[in-house]
Amino acid sequence: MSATAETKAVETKKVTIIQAINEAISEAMAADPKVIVLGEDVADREGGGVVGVTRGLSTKYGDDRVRSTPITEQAIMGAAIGAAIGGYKVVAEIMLMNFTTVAMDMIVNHAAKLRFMSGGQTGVPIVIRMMTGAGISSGGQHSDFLEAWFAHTPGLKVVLPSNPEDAKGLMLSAIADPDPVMFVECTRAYFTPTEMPVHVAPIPLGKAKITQQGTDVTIISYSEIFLRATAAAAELAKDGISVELIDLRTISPWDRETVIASVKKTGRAVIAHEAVKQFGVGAEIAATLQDELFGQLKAPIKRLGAPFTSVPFSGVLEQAFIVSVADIVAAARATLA
Amino acid sequence: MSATAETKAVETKKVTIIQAINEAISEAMAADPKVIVLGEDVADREGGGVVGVTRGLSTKYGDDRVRSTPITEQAIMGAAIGAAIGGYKVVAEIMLMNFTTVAMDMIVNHAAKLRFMSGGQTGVPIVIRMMTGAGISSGGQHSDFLEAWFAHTPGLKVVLPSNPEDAKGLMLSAIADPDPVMFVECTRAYFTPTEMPVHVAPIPLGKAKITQQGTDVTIISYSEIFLRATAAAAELAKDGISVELIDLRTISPWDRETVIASVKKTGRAVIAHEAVKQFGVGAEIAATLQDELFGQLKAPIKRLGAPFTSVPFSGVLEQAFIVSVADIVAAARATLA
Amino acid sequence: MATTSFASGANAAQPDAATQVEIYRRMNLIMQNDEASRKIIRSGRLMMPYYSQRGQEVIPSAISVNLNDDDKICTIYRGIHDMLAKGVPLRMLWAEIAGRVTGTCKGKGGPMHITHPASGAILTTGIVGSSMPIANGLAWAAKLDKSRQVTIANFGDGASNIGAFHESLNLASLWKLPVIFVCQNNRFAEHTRYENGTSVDQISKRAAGYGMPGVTVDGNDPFEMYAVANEAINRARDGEGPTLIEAMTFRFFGHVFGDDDFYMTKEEKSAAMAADPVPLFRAKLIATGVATEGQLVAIEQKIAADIQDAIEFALSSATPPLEELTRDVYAEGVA
Amino acid sequence: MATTSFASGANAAQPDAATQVEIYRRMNLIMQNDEASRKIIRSGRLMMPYYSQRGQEVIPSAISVNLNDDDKICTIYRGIHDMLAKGVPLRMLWAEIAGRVTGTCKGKGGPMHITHPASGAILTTGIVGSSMPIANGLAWAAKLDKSRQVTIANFGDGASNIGAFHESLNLASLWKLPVIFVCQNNRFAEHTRYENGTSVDQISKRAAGYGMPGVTVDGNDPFEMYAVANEAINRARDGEGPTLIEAMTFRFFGHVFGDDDFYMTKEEKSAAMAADPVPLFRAKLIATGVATEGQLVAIEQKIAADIQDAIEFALSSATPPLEELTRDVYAEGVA
Ligand SMILES: Cc1ncc(C[n+]2csc(CCOP(=O)(O)OP(=O)(O)O)c2C)c(N)n1
Ligand SMILES: Cc1ncc(C[n+]2csc(CCOP(=O)(O)OP(=O)(O)O)c2C)c(N)n1
Ligand SMILES: [Mg+2]
Ligand SMILES: [Mg+2]
Repeated sequence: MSATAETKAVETKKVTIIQAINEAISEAMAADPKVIVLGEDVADREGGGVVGVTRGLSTKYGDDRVRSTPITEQAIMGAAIGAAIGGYKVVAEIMLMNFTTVAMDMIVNHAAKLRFMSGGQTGVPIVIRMMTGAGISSGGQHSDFLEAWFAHTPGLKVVLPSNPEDAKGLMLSAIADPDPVMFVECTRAYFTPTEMPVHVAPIPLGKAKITQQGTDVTIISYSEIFLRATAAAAELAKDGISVELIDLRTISPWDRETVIASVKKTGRAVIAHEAVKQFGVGAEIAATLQDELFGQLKAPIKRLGAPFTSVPFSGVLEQAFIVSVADIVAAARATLA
Repeated sequence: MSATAETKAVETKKVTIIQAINEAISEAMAADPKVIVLGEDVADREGGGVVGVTRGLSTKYGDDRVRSTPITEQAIMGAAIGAAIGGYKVVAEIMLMNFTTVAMDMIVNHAAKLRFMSGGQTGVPIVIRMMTGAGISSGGQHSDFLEAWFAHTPGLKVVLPSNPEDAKGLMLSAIADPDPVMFVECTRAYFTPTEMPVHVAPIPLGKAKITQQGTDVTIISYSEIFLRATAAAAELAKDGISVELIDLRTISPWDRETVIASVKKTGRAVIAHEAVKQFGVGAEIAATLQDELFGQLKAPIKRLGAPFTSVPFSGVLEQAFIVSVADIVAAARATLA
Repeated sequence: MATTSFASGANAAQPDAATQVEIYRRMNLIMQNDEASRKIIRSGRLMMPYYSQRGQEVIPSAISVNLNDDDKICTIYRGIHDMLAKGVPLRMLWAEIAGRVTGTCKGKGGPMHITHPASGAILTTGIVGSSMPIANGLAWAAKLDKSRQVTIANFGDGASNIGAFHESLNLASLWKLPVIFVCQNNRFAEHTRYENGTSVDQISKRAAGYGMPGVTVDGNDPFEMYAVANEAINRARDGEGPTLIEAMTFRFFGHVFGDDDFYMTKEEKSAAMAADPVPLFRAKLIATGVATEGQLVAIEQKIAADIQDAIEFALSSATPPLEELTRDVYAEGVA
Repeated sequence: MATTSFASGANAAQPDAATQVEIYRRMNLIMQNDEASRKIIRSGRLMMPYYSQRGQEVIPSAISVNLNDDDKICTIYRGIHDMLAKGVPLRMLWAEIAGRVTGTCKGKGGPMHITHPASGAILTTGIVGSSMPIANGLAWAAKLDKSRQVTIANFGDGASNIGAFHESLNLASLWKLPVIFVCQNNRFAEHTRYENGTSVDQISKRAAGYGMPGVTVDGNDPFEMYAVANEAINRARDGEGPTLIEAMTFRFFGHVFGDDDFYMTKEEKSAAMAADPVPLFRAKLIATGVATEGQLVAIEQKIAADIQDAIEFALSSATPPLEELTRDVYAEGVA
């Protein structure tokens, strides 16, 4: 049975996010010979990606279409951008989100802007895949969620799935999209097998998913923290608190209509993400809601995010760094107090 | 007479922001032989900086302490970080803010994090100076305000002065600060001679300035847009609207206390900056205010920023891109409607 | 100056008479266009940051006669000469520079961001070094397509020190991409002399570090420049991979319009201007009987008229409507 | 393998007997520490991403005996051998790896971010290539101080392709910085073979592109490694600028703990392990009469005990208190 909110029976199977993304890329490559893949160690000779997301693809589609690269992220992004302008649809892997920092010029000054600066003559249909997330003892330079930077960059789209089905459907849309898409995968969510329909259609970018209807408070989240929000909602239900749960899935563009309609109904909202709270994605959502729903809110919008600090190594600190189920429960309760 | 809100007479002179920053660096260098400067073309042999901010310094303090570099921003930032750990206080120029994109790893993974990751053993006392801003026909890759990225990065401080006096006082503090400071200068504000006290003391980072008390609406801004906010306040005064004007000056840390107290008093706020509005600095401020002042606001907090697009070249579009005095006036009026 | 890995003397490719005249035409077009640009800025009729290419006419002219329309170029803010040589139409170019909706990029890119895919002019970047990684990608696409197209990546001497140069040459060599890296070495990067920014006496020596042929050529000599470009382009087309060409030249009018040249000696500047490649080549064409004075005058007059026409077209064109501000951010409109 | 710019044969610097034993001590320390690390991870008592340095013991051991305490090193995630050779105390090192408050960085950095300024161990970075630009800065400070201190920048073969390498070598050469770039070439970058990521057969050849001496050395031979490091370090101390040293080696246990080595052949791996430099050098010290078996056993036992002590110290230390989460973000506390 499907784990989605839909009720009609669909054939499902248990897959991880890794497998789901692999399937999406594979289906896109099968359907369109112009879809190509590059990144460090992505070909099967090098293991099909550091956690195996691209495993099997070079064997299936050839070494020309799935290329391992040197450790040179500017060159990776440049090759992706140029090939995209040259007519290809490129899935480029930047192994970890922190490594976007060595390719920021290519991403934000070029991929994001070339369509605009050329007056629409050139476009850059690329997907930039990357993983990130605290909680696996990788320390300060391998764990950051930087989606707010990219959401602040016109020309980019930013996608962060929380489960295999969404990961697959969103990846299909991201590859088909004519513009650059940052596709952010949370390492903690990678390995959990979850039911997913055998056939997944493309899920439009920019559409949030309400996974649970509720009346008391809206909890808005995305990526692995959304799973914690779901657990928090279950916890709150025990106390009779009815939560409406929204998985944003896409941060830029984000689904203003769905979020506003929900908070209009519940009158209360909690936004939770892994990135540091200050100047994070939650700020944009809260700022929008207070404006759109002025006078209609029953409580201030609450934001949850990491404290204003780097990701620590030590396990105790690292766990304290990440927004927890208890944090979300407490914030939701606070809006009802 | 001083242009500040203070009333006691101080000896003043007319200087530009360029001169004010030059004076600050020069005074710091004179006071402390450990203060050094590097960047592209910063030495006098190369003209003392592309607009002359560092003019005269290499002549005064020697070529060892003021070094022109190759066009290699990663190497510039690495040299600055290493020298800072090695005991120097380094003022590093990244010519334009968009060029931080080729040095983001050094800035955000290293300068910002080394104190934390080393458990406080190493610190990075550097000032990263850069200019930016639309309105001078430089197009899409030379004009962005990216301060929200850096404000979202724990470990950095972010300063954006609007006038010579603040520029000087803030630069003195930034150089003295034990941590990395992003010091963002708006090109449009560079060349206007403005009264400044002959002696300027360091202005603490993180303190906003209320330049005008008011009762109807608080306008919060920084950098050159603050000058527009000031003009808007004058405009609004003609209609009897009493504006409280806040120049944030520092974005991270930002002066929550001053802003909250002001908006608590006026009940209305407009935040204006040049960066694109979505996921910009205004979002953090609006999100904070709606939380801290829930139920005490008379109108939704209004945010003004650039539309979600790249900076266009053509003058008509470029002028439309930048938040205008009229935009600010209209937004303030809207809060009073 | 070509190194041994390149054909030289009798073995070097020679432009035929018609090609020589065509190289001259492109050089003259660039020169006259540059003069018109500086003049119009001085007159106050147009405001823009302008990076004069005067003195660097030979490089793109002698390269581009070896290219087809569907070959690609990537260039930099100082790249209008590259654009003109590749065939970007004058009217659209001027309209872009003037910020008009009739420009190549509807006025939204400006002089630092000219793009005109129909001429193969794919990218003008304002970020030092960034032409190279993207040129690799275009070349990779051509290789995947088996199209025999080549891509030229133009950049300055200063850009040869930045990270993107290194990463790009490494990848291009590894993947044997059909890309030619053309360093237009005008001996200055903004106000910094070559030797104060660059740790090696010839940039072409860096090619060895990528297992790639590298050559330093007199970029003001149309014959040398032609021969070296021809060989590198042919090699790229034949799947034999990239080349690094360092073309020695000089920019007569400083880094950006208004620059007062304090950082160079009067002597070096006047020596460079005395060796102005445009009149020199003109004289040579006449002396060697390749063209008559009359033929060249006719060419020059046509160019002058075309530039005038383009300027008038540009200045009489409309500025972009306000809707253009948020158009082209995404394919389907703003998010 | 040293190139001609380096002294060789009789002219090469030789470590005296005591230094040879000290090099061995450091090698053995690294080896035993690596074994203890892998054992404790296998046992489940400690969880961390672990990048084994087994096989690369000679490089930092033979370099560091040429360094003073106040000379600096910058290294990478695979850098615990560099840290140990430079003298980072075992107890603090293990406590850091175990995420304890008694660690060098109070447990906040972890194995990929060891720092211990008192030993000159300034930086361990997890970002490929980033040790180099920062090493330049430390060297620049030393030069400004006229202190004769040198800085060693360690990095891998894969890192030699990234932009930061290029920018750093250019600047170091231009400014004649007292920095030594040590490429520990273990022939793989994660799962990518050297030749699939790097476009030149020897990384040291890139030095010429920066007007810098470059040398490829057998990084598993303590005598060669010592001689080359000694010369480069002396040159740097004397103000003669940087050197690029490519030290050939091999990593026995893959990229990261758990890696199954599918990307290398059994033959190359077993050949490398058969040439394990630690027992080889041990045998040589005994054979040449530099040390007796008994002396070496005593050294080894002391090391074993020290490591045991350090592990126990670490595991019995407290984890950092929660206040540490937001401490050290800024000097004076969180903004
Ligand atoms: C990454 C980056 N840093 C700095 C600049 C500012 N800048 C513009 S042009 C230039 C000089 C480039 O010199 P060179 O590569 O020799 O090209 P030229 O202008 O001489 O043609 C500099 C430093 C930039 N555009 N991009
Ligand atoms: C900029 C960047 N890109 C990618 C990575 C992921 N990564 C970590 S180690 C590594 C391989 C580095 O190989 P090499 O430089 O040869 O060092 P070695 O691990 O062999 O010692 C890669 C790709 C990274 N840490 N930083
Ligand atoms: Mg130049
Ligand atoms: Mg390696």
